[in-house]
Amino acid sequence: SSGQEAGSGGGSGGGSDDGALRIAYIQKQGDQQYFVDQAQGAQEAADELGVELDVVDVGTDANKAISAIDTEVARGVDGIIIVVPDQQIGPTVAQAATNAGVPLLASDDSIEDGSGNAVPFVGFNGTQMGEAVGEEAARLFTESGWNAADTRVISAYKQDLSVCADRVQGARSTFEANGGGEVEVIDVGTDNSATGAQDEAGAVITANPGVKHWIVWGCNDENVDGVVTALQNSGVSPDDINGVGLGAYLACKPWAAGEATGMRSALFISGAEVGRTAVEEMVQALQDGEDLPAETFANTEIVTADNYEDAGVVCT
Amino acid sequence: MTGTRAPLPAQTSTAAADATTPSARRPSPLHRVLEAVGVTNVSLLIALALVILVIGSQNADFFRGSNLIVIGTAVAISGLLAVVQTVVIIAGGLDISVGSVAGLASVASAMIFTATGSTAVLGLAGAVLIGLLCGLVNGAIIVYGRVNPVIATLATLAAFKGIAQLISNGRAQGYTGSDPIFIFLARGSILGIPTLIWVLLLVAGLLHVMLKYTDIGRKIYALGGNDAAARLAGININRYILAIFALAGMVAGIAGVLITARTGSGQPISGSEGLELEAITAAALGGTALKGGKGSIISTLLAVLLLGVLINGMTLLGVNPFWQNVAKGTLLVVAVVIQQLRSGERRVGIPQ
Amino acid sequence: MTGTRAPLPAQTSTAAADATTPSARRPSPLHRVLEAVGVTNVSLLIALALVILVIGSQNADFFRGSNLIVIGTAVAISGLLAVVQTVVIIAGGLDISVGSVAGLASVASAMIFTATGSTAVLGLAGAVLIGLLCGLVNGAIIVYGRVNPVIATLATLAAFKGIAQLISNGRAQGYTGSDPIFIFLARGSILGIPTLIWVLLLVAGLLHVMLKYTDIGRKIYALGGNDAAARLAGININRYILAIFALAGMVAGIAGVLITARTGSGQPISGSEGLELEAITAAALGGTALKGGKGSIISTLLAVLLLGVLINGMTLLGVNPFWQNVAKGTLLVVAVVIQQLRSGERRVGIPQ
Amino acid sequence: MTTTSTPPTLVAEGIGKSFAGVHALTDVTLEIRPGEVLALMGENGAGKSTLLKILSGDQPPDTGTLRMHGEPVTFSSPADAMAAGVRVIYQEPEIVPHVSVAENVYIGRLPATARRFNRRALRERVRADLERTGFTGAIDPDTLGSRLSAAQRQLIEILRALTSDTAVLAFDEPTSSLSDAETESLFRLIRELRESGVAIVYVSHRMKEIFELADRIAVLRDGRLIGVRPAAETDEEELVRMMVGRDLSSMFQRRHTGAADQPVASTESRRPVLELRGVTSDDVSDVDLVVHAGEVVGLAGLVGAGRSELARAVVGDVPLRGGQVVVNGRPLRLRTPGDAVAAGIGFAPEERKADALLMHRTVRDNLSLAVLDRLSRLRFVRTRAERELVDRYVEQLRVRTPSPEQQIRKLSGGNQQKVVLARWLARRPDVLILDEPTRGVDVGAKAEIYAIIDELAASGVALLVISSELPEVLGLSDRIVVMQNGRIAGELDRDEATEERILALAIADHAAEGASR
Ligand SMILES: Nc1ncnc2c1ncn2[C@@H]1O[C@H](COP(=O)(O)OP(=O)(O)OP(=O)(O)O)[C@@H](O)[C@H]1O
Ligand SMILES: Nc1ncnc2c1ncn2[C@@H]1O[C@H](COP(=O)(O)OP(=O)(O)OP(=O)(O)O)[C@@H](O)[C@H]1O
Ligand SMILES: [Mg+2]
Ligand SMILES: [Mg+2]
Repeated sequence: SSGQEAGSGGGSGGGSDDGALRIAYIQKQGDQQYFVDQAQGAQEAADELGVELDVVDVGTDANKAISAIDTEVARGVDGIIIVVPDQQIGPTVAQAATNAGVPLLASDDSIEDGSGNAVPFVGFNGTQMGEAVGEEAARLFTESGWNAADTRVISAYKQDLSVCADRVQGARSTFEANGGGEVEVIDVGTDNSATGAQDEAGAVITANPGVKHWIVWGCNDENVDGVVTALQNSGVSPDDINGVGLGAYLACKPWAAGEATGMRSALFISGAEVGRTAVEEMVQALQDGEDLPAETFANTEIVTADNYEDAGVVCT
Repeated sequence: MTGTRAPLPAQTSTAAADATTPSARRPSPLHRVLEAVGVTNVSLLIALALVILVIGSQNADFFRGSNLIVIGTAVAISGLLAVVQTVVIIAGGLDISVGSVAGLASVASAMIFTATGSTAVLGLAGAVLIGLLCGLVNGAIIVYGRVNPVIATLATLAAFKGIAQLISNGRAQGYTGSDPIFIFLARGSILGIPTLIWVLLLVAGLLHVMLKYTDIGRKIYALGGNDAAARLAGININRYILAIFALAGMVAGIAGVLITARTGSGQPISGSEGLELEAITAAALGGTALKGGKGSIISTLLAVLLLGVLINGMTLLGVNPFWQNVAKGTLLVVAVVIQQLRSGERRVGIPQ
Repeated sequence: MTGTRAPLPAQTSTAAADATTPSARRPSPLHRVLEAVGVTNVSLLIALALVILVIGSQNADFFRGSNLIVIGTAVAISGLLAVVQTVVIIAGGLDISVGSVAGLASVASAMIFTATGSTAVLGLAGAVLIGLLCGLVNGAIIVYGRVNPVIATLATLAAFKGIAQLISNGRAQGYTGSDPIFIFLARGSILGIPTLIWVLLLVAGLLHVMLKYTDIGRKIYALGGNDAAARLAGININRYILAIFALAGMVAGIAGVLITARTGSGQPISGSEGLELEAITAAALGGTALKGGKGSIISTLLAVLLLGVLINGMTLLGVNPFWQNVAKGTLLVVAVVIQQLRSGERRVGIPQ
Repeated sequence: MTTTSTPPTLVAEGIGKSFAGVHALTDVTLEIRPGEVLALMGENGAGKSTLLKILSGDQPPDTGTLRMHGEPVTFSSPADAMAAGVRVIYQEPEIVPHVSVAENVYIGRLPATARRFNRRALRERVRADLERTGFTGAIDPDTLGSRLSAAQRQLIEILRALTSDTAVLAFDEPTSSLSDAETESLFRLIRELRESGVAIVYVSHRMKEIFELADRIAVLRDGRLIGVRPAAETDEEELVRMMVGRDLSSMFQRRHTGAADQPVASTESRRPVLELRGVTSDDVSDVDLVVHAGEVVGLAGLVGAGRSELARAVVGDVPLRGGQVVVNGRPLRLRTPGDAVAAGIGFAPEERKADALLMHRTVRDNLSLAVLDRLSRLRFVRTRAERELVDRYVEQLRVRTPSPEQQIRKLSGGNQQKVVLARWLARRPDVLILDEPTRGVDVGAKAEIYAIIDELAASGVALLVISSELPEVLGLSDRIVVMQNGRIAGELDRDEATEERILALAIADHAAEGASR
């Protein structure tokens, strides 16, 4: 076949013969803590609702994501929830789901189908996460009363991951709009690990000897933690650092230990909650035959040393 | 020893002595089948059968035709790189840059496609040509720069990746998902078998024929087995090395096109990163000697299939990804250990 | 007749008669310095000097003491793995699992630390012990399972990673940032030099002494150069192979502890993934022959330093990471080409 | 010399060994006595090396036992055998490439105090060893293993043995690439060891050496011990009969008849095919040499005289620093050996394992390597033609292999050598350079190879044969060129050549040089 005709409904009937619903949760970066939490939340919801759940990790590989959809369709799942490794593959993903006649729900990163319509979405998209971080960074900056001239922002992220670029871009524009417009922002390319961020930040600190105050954000908690540690190691006092984490799972560690740290606050996005919500919505739509809600935003909040436990951050 | 030789003189008194000479001992039928199929292939088939049995008994969905096709398409891209890597390794080289080349070709195909007003053929040809060029660069660095293949292609792994990121600014490029040619590559089929699988089978078939039935293939084995011997036998080994790396680049270019077709956009990194390790794993699991001179396309294909079935099956059974890692590592070891037990080699030193 | 035999060619060294024989040519002083330092080291030093010159001329901050310390600490962990990888490669092996072992050790150190009521010493010892065990598993699979080292450690790369994820449930574990021992490892210093750098120098020094000045080291070179020769000379090569992989595991365990110390928590994946390629790159750039039998710790250290300076410098100069990839690849090739030009080898076949 | 009453040092009793269907040894019982040289003879593939590998603990026997000084022993590794005082010098020298000659000699037994390796002591010790053994000039202790010639590699194996303190010493064809001078030194050393009570096993295909050295001679055929004879009570003919199981004397009479006598070749026999004009490379200076159609030129010289190097320069494997190689009147542009092969030069190198064999490929693959293009149509190898060709040469050279599909590494050394030769015989080039063509080849096959060389010459091929075995050079060549120190020291016609004159040329200049110093 030319591949253009719509699927003959390879899995459209819903595969599970025993009547139980089966849902696939295709995740990117399944070895990151946020997504581990997400998988756990989703699994709990699935158990409570009595549906079967397949969690598939595709790392950062767009091609594997397509394979994973094929696999799940072939085994006849009733619904697919997907965190795409790259938003650009949205149309292809949407097409695959349509061909198979399986409802599709995007989680964490929103996607569009080939004609530009948004796929139903659960989560808190990257730009918005970044905006929350940028807003908090601007707040801390104003509060500290630092002079823009001797302050720098370090924005640490893996530059070839588009989701990272979206986040830091969101942070930057909000920060600048909220009073940080004068502060120079230094982009630092990392491998998204804490040690990698430490190493790269070391060089940046060297290149900026006159700077007194630092603001730090990044693609994830590892980045912010690494940069903050590098700053502290180079002799910058925690008081001169405003680090805003993203995820809170590493930020919480010095807080729990009562250590002084430049990690002022962090955006807590509850992966568990996103996972749970996504599964609940999908099950409901399947059982009631309704359409999936167009957009559901998960609960996210900025947490600090004082309130992270109440917000539900799990610190392992 | 030979049957035609005159009767032995007085020292050997009995004719029975001849019964023990090698030519006289007939190998058992089982042994002969084993010989013909090859120890490696037999053990891969055993491992494959075991895995299929275990998975199939847990979940009958595994055997559905649609799932078998899914496995085939899932392994097509890494399979392409694995078979061409097999050729490179047989020749005594190693190409670690294939993943980067595929990424570069993927981005390039989508960008050319977009720039030429959605002319898919140009996108395809451009990508394959770029792959070829990358391969030639690798070959030239190795042969004329005298850089060991591992380090040369580690270097170009970084460099080609950088170029892909630079031209794409690190972002996925274009949208090919509405072009009939790209759609045919990604989702089309001929005789019920997906195009992706046909591409893999075609490339693998050509490489297999080249290795087994042409003098080129025989010279590639010679080159990898003992390059001094190949050289002194009059083989122009530099030309062969260049050509083999160019070939690897070209196939990586094809893989890049398939990545674009499948994901609907040119991917600089995503979809191609880590493919080199997958390809090397499959080749090694297929019994390709990493020192060169030994290996077969069929065995590599079996290894690709085994890995694909394993991953598909574990997903199907809902095995947690962490356990999948452990299981994959264990199976790799088990599959090779089966091969080695059959070969009856002595347990001394570093194998191969 | 031999007693009275006239001296043979190599012995005669009269200037006139031997002007054409190579053994008689007197090396120039420059040549002799080159011999003593080694062609590889000289070319690495030249590359290092060039890189430093270029970077330093653009940004004088580069030369600040604090930056040198930044470079040193940045390369400490990958440097540890590179020097031990050098030993493994010299012995004719390859250990691709080191990154996973480091991750597992990192998680384990933090978990043991937490479980034993913040006893850092137990965390450290436990991590190193686990590294050692992982190394022994690798060695046993290779020697007794007869699995080629590349495939064996590719398998355990996956398996150890899975175990680290399983025991940690994929999450960063514990908090070691308030323990004096872990803080000393991460941020302490002796005589103004950071502990991290001391650890690297200590391990590298021990390995260097072992390789160059003990019979163990010489046997490792023999084993990697020609294992049949080593075995026939009565060396218990299995024991050596086991010991070397155990050593690699142990050092990877130390690297894991340092990752924990630097990040303040046990990291199952983050910070250790990809370290194996970095280690192999540095060893190969340092002229270690990937076929075994040749290499030196000093050269590897120089290569580690060169890579560290390059990355630090490019970040310092604000070079975009995409360009950094291209530059890194190019420099790798250039550095090796310099080595090869000096060696005057003929341009035929696959190098090394 | 020794009487049978001396209790044997080592006894091999009922030894049997087979490899996947090949019976390499069957029920072999041998006594190895102190102060005696026991020679071991047999055709290629008779099982000699296998027996030595069992004695050295490198391979376990399937059946039978070893007894050392009357006590049963089991050697599960070479280390065990060495500890018990048994040491074997292998047919294929195993050299560590990137370490010095000195370390190579003492590999496994490096001088060390508390593990500290003493480089200086090692060098001194090896210098002394070289002095004592008389090999000082042949090898420099600081050279790297990878830079050694075939003969030098063999000397290292020999030094390994001579420097160890053992009760049993076994040599597997130690002289196959040594020239007479080195061989003499070796024999002197072996005799000294014998005097001091060491039990020696000596494997060789060279009758002359056997009778010079051996006290008793054991003959193996098809893995069975055919008999043991005191050297004084037997002769070549009997040994050959024992080895091959029939009378081979006819073969020895098939001496070279001289191409000039052949009517077919005579008309064009003076046509120069290969001309070297002032050929100079790193180790060879200013060599002028002509080989005519139908002519066999022998190239003689001591170890390291530069013969192999010259051959490599002629085929473009080492760079020419000066001079020209001319084939059929056309000067060649040599960048790689491929150019030489294309111009009609064939070269069978001396070191089969390093330079010629694809160890993990079959006999067929190895044999047809140089003629693949001719066997192919549209690049597809015509398997039938290939099989016929391979079968023909396997039979003609009597390669002992269960089938052409056997991996070549499983063949005995001499049989591997035959395959290397067959590769080039099959190509039938205009010029054929053979470097030590009969290295490790048994008597019968040697005669066969000589016959083929004759036949090639008769058909107009120009042959340059490098050999360290003087009788071979004398028997085979129309003309003998002697090299020394990278230069041509002289040329002898077939009629005027004798062993003495060749040797005189090979070392004469040295004496002059030494005196002038
Ligand atoms: N590893 C092996 N696998 C299979 N067959 C083998 C192996 N090693 C030796 N053989 C076979 O055993 C027989 C005896 O071989 P061996 O090397 O002992 O002969 P040899 O007497 O030393 O001959 P040569 O004079 O040619 O060195 C041969 O037929 C050989 O092919
Ligand atoms: N690969 C090499 N690298 C450097 N020097 C070499 C190499 N091979 C040989 N030589 C040296 O070149 C010189 C000529 O050696 P060559 O092998 O040509 O001598 P030969 O006459 O063939 O003697 P034989 O082969 O019996 O040793 C010797 O001094 C030898 O040490
Ligand atoms: Mg032998
Ligand atoms: Mg020679």
